[in-house]
Formats: sequence, structure tokens, C-alpha cells
Amino acid sequence: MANPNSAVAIAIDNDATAEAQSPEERRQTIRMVEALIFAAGEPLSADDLANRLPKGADVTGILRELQGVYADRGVNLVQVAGKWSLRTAADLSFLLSQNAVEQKRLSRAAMETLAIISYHQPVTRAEIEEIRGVATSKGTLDLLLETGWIRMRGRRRTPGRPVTYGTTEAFLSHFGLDTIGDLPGLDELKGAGLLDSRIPTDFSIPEPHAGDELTEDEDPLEDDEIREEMTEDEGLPPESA
Amino acid sequence: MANPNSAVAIAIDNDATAEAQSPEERRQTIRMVEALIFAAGEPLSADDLANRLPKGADVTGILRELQGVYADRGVNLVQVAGKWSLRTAADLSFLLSQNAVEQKRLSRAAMETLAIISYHQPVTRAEIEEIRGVATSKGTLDLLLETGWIRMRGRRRTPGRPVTYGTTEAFLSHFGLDTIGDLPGLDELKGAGLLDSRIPTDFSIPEPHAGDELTEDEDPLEDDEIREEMTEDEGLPPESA
Amino acid sequence: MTPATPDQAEIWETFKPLDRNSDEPSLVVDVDGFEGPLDLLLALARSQKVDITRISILALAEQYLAFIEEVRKLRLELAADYLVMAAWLAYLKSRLLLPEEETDEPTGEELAAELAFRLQRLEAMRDAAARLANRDRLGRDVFARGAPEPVEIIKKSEYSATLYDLLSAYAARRQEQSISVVHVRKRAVWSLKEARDLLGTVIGSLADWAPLHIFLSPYLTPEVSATVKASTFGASLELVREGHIDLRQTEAFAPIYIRDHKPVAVVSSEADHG
Repeated sequence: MANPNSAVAIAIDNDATAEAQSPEERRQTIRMVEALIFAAGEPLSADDLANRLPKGADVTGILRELQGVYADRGVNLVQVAGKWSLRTAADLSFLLSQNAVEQKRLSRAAMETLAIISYHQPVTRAEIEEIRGVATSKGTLDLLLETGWIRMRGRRRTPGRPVTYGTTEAFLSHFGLDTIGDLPGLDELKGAGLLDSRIPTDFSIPEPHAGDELTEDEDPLEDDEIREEMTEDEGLPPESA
Repeated sequence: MANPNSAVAIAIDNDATAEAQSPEERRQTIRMVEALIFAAGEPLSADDLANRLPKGADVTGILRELQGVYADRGVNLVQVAGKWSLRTAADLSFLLSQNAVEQKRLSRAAMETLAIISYHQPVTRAEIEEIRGVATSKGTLDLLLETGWIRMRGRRRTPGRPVTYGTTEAFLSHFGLDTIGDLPGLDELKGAGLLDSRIPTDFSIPEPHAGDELTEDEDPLEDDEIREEMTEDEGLPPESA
Repeated sequence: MTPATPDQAEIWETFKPLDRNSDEPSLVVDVDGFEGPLDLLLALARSQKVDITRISILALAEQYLAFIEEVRKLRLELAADYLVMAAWLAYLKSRLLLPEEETDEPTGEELAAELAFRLQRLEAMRDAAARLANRDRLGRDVFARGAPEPVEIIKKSEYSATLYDLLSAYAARRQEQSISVVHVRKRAVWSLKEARDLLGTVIGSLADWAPLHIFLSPYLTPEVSATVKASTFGASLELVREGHIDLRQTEAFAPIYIRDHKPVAVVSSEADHG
């Protein structure tokens, strides 16, 4: 990233404390970080913060310090989607149930599809169906797209150029994940080979669509393809029960 | 919470109230108050809080204590109209505004008006309209005043005492002119192909007068007239095309 | 859009974990509750009450076939893919029971392993979905600031223009205006037709000589005086030639008099005398 601030930060780190802020300056900067994160409705990245703080501020150090300060409090400083946000402590959720936004709960099928997309991304609809062993209705994917938790990433470089799906920053933020690598149990699943989508082509158990030869290659979506894709196969029958 | 102050506060409060919570209970209640106020969409009264807290909680004491805890921080616990909310510390409010400079182009009408003011100054609005052959909206003049390129110079000594407009130093510097006399004359405009050679022989271009001193037929503006003039005829219909 | 509607309802149904391990009868009837044959196989596998990695695929295949048989006895309708799976499992069963032949096809064990893999993977994703759903979720378990203080963007417009913009705007407008002024002057020219129309209004009421200029006086403003006079004179000559009026002028620069043409009297008497 061509951010001039990061160059400065590196220089300071190299010099250890030579260019560091005075204790009073640092205290003020801490207050600023606190104010900025409190005020923002959305998580802020360290860069977002650095851009609005005095030059030479040790943003990362301050964030770690604040995280410690808030660790035991009713409000915690958490890192989600690589950004920083204040959230009420999880153990107090019982107290705040009144605040809960009435959310429609995702059906089992939708939740499962979401999990498959998050663990297997980039993943095509055919691959999702292969894993679930059942056709995925366009409605389920549309609905997940509507939640803002998944997105169309691109097109797989395979015949038919199917759309690939992946998760969004909003997904990470909603589920309190810093990176996709923090998905629960990801390492064990990988270790057990269960994130492998590959099935030999001659293994022909009934499948709604023939499994694609998987490659890691994806082509980008054309800008105007996104809307198209949303509607192109609405005519499909609903998910078979 | 690793704050030694709160421990002191707890000890004092324990002496005060007979039915007090245990220190651990109180610590939890403080966390709850913090979370409730943080997550609330609007300020909460002590009663609102008490209704959602364990029985016997010393709400007022806790609020006072929390107010102390947040006093020096980037966010303060404040009481507004008897209700409590967390607000960015007043001295940091500058962090919550961002200046965004938007590059804009002047409309054709504004550009023409500016040009006429620059050549014909000191010039009244009626004169501008006569030269342009079209009504000039107050909005156009206000916009030009906002650019800092024109100013109100004085009032013409004629019935109605209309305001006279002229250009500013900012105008000269923006357009790279040393003096207003450097504006190209008739021959130069013709030479640059900006004026047709078919124009009538009696066509002339005035010599602008931009000095700070008023011309013989101008009276000075009263100091308080300037603001008045800015708004006095806002009710005019928009410029006719 | 009709297919989408029942589907939507299905998606948003209240999440109710299906307890399929509880008792067999409910399993038999509840075929509609399964999401495809793989889901059914997984539920049956769980009923074996062993770790899914150590499941007996042969036993599972038999269980599935028995289940399908049961359902058919009840004459419940089965989706085609359940039947395709049944056929495939019957084939798998035969491959597992009969001695392997030397072919290029995967062995019964390999096919069984693939099925076991798919079941494990589906179960893993089921678990992952549950773990995901049970995380502390924003807006359900943890909450962001309820009353965020949005950063106020103070917009300041900065205008830029070039001297060229300024000059061309000025020149274009001045030029436009100067040309329209010329149009106004053109209109100020009295045409012969206008003069003729004016004279036409008085012809027929001029029994005796009258000075021409009295008819023009309302029009003789300084700007157009010359053109009015010239055009009227021109028009009057035309009218004389056409025999509508007579004109008389006693000497150069004297007033011009006008009257209705007296054709017979004048011409004939002069002819008599001449």
C-alpha cells in the first residue's frame, strides 16, 4: 500500500523510540482513537485511524493497549474483518436481548449453504450442490446475497464459466471474525481433507449437475454480468425437499 | 477492571449502603450499565437502567463512578435532560468533522456574469442583466460572492441606490492577472478568434475599474448592509433561461 | 415468479433442528423432511451410533434400501434422486459383496470410501453451519454503538475556471447581444409595404389636397424619420402610377400634397384643352 503514513510508521519502528510521541501526546492520541472508534458505526481500519491522527502515532500499539483496557469492561474493543470496533461484551447478550434487531433466521438450508461458501470459497453453485447432495435453489443464493454476507466473486475458468461465490467483509463483521482464517474448526477440516471439493469424475452418484473439474482459476465478473446472473436462471424449480 | 480508582469507590459505597451488592456483583453491574448505555440508541434515564439491572443495584452511584472513569477519556458519560449517554469528548469534536473539498465548474450563466462584472465593474445587477439580455438570479451572484472572486463595492448614486459589484484580488490571482487592466481588449479578443469580425463597428469593450477607491457615482456600503444584501431578495424567481 | 414464493417461505422457516436419531418410525414417515438422498444417508449413518469415519457403508446401503422399501410400501412418493441413489447403493452393495474383477473402474471399496467422504464432508459442513450460527453475532449477541456519532462531512466547493473560459464566455455573450441589437435596428426600417399600408388607410378620404407629412407625423421619431419619409414617398409614387392618388409639389423641398386620384375630370379636361 502506497500510504505515506505506513512509511513513517516503519521509520519510527526502526528508530525504536527516537521519534515517539511524548507521554502526554500519546495520552491524547489514545483519547482520539477512543473517540473515533466510539463515534463510528462501522469498524475502522488502522489506516482509517492513522489518516485522522497526528503523524507518527503508534496506532497499532495504541489499539493493543486499548484492547487491554476494555478487555474486562461491558464494552470490548474487537478486531473484525481486519478492522477495529467496539462491541458490547458477549457475556452480556442476555441483558441486551431487547436491543436485538428482529432478524429473520436463516433456514437450515441457507445456513448450510452459507457455511459451505465460507469454508470452500471460491465455490460455484454446482460445488455447493455437490457437497449438499441436493439442488440449491436460486432463491437461497439470492437471499444470501441480499444479506450482504456473500458476493459473486468471479467466474471459474471452466466450461460454462460458472459464477464463484465468496464471503464479504459484512460476513466477517457479523460473525465476529477477523479473517476468514478464523472460521471455527477451519484447520481441523483442512487437516482432515474435508475442504477438498474434488471427487473423481467417474464417481457417479446422483448429482443434480455434473461436478466441475475444479481449478483455482477464476475470471473476473463483467460489471454488467452481476445483475444478469441474478436473474438468468430464476426459472429453475424450487429446491427439492 | 484493572482500575484502582474503582476499587476505592466501591469500598466507599459499601459503607454507604446497607443492602449493597458484593464487589463482584457491583463490578458486573457496572459492566452492564456501560453496555446498556453504549448499545442504546438514545440516552437512558436512571430508571430505564434500573429496570434492566439486577435488583438492589446502586444505579446512581454506578453512574457517578462511570462518569469519573470516563472523565479523562476520549468519550465521556454525560447527563442530558436527566438522561445518560456516552458522547465524544467535547475537545475532540473536531475529529468528527471532515472537510471535503469538491471541485466544481461554474455554470455558463455564472461564468458570463463573472466576465461581465470583471469587464464592466463597477456594475449593478440591472446593468449585468442588460448586458446579458437575461435576468440574473440572486443565486448566481451569491455563488460568485462565495467563490471570493467578486465583491460588493458600494452603491450607485442613482434612484434605488443599487449595489455595485467588482472583482477581488483573489480573482486576479486565480486568473493569473497582474491588474484588471491586463484583461484583453477588443483587438486581442478579435485576434484570439473569440470575437467575430462581423461585430458592429460601434461595439466596444469597457475599461474596467477595479481600484478599491469608489468611482464618483458610487457611495460606500454601510458595514451592516453587506450581510443584509446577501439575503434581501432571495425570493426572486430563478433565472430565466 | 411462482416457483420462488414457496421457496422463500422455506428458506425463512424457523430453524428447528430435526432430531432424526430419536426413533425409527418417525424416520420412515418423515421423508419430506430430508434434503435429498445424501441427507437421508447421513441421518441413517448417525443412527448407527458410531463415529461417522468408522461407519459401515455396506450396512448403510442396506439400511437405505430397507428404508426406501418401507416408504414404497406406504406408497409415499419419492423424488427420483432417492430412487437413483437406491439403485446406485444396490450396485455398490453388489460390488462390495462380490469378489472384485480386474477392471479400470474403481473398486467397491473405493466407491464406498468416496461415499463415506461425502457423508463426512456434509456432516462437517453441518457442524460448521451450527458453529457459525452459534457465534456471538452482531445485532443478536453483541452490539455496536447504538447512537453512533457520524463524521460530519463539511463540503466546501472549490471552483476553478480558466481565463479562457472567462473570456470566451464574455465574448460569446457580448457578441450575441450585439447581433440582436442589429436585428432591432432592422426592424426600425420602414419598408415600402409598411408605407403603402399606411397610405392605403387614407386613400378614399382625400377629396382635396392634404400635406403628406401630417399622416406621417405619429411615426416621425428621430430614429426612423428618414426611412419613414423615404418609404412613404416611394410608396406614394407607386400608388400614383397605379392610379390611386395624385401628388403635387410646388417646388423643390416644398411640402408634398396628396389627394385621391380624380381620373376622368382631370384627364379629359386636359385632353379637351390639349
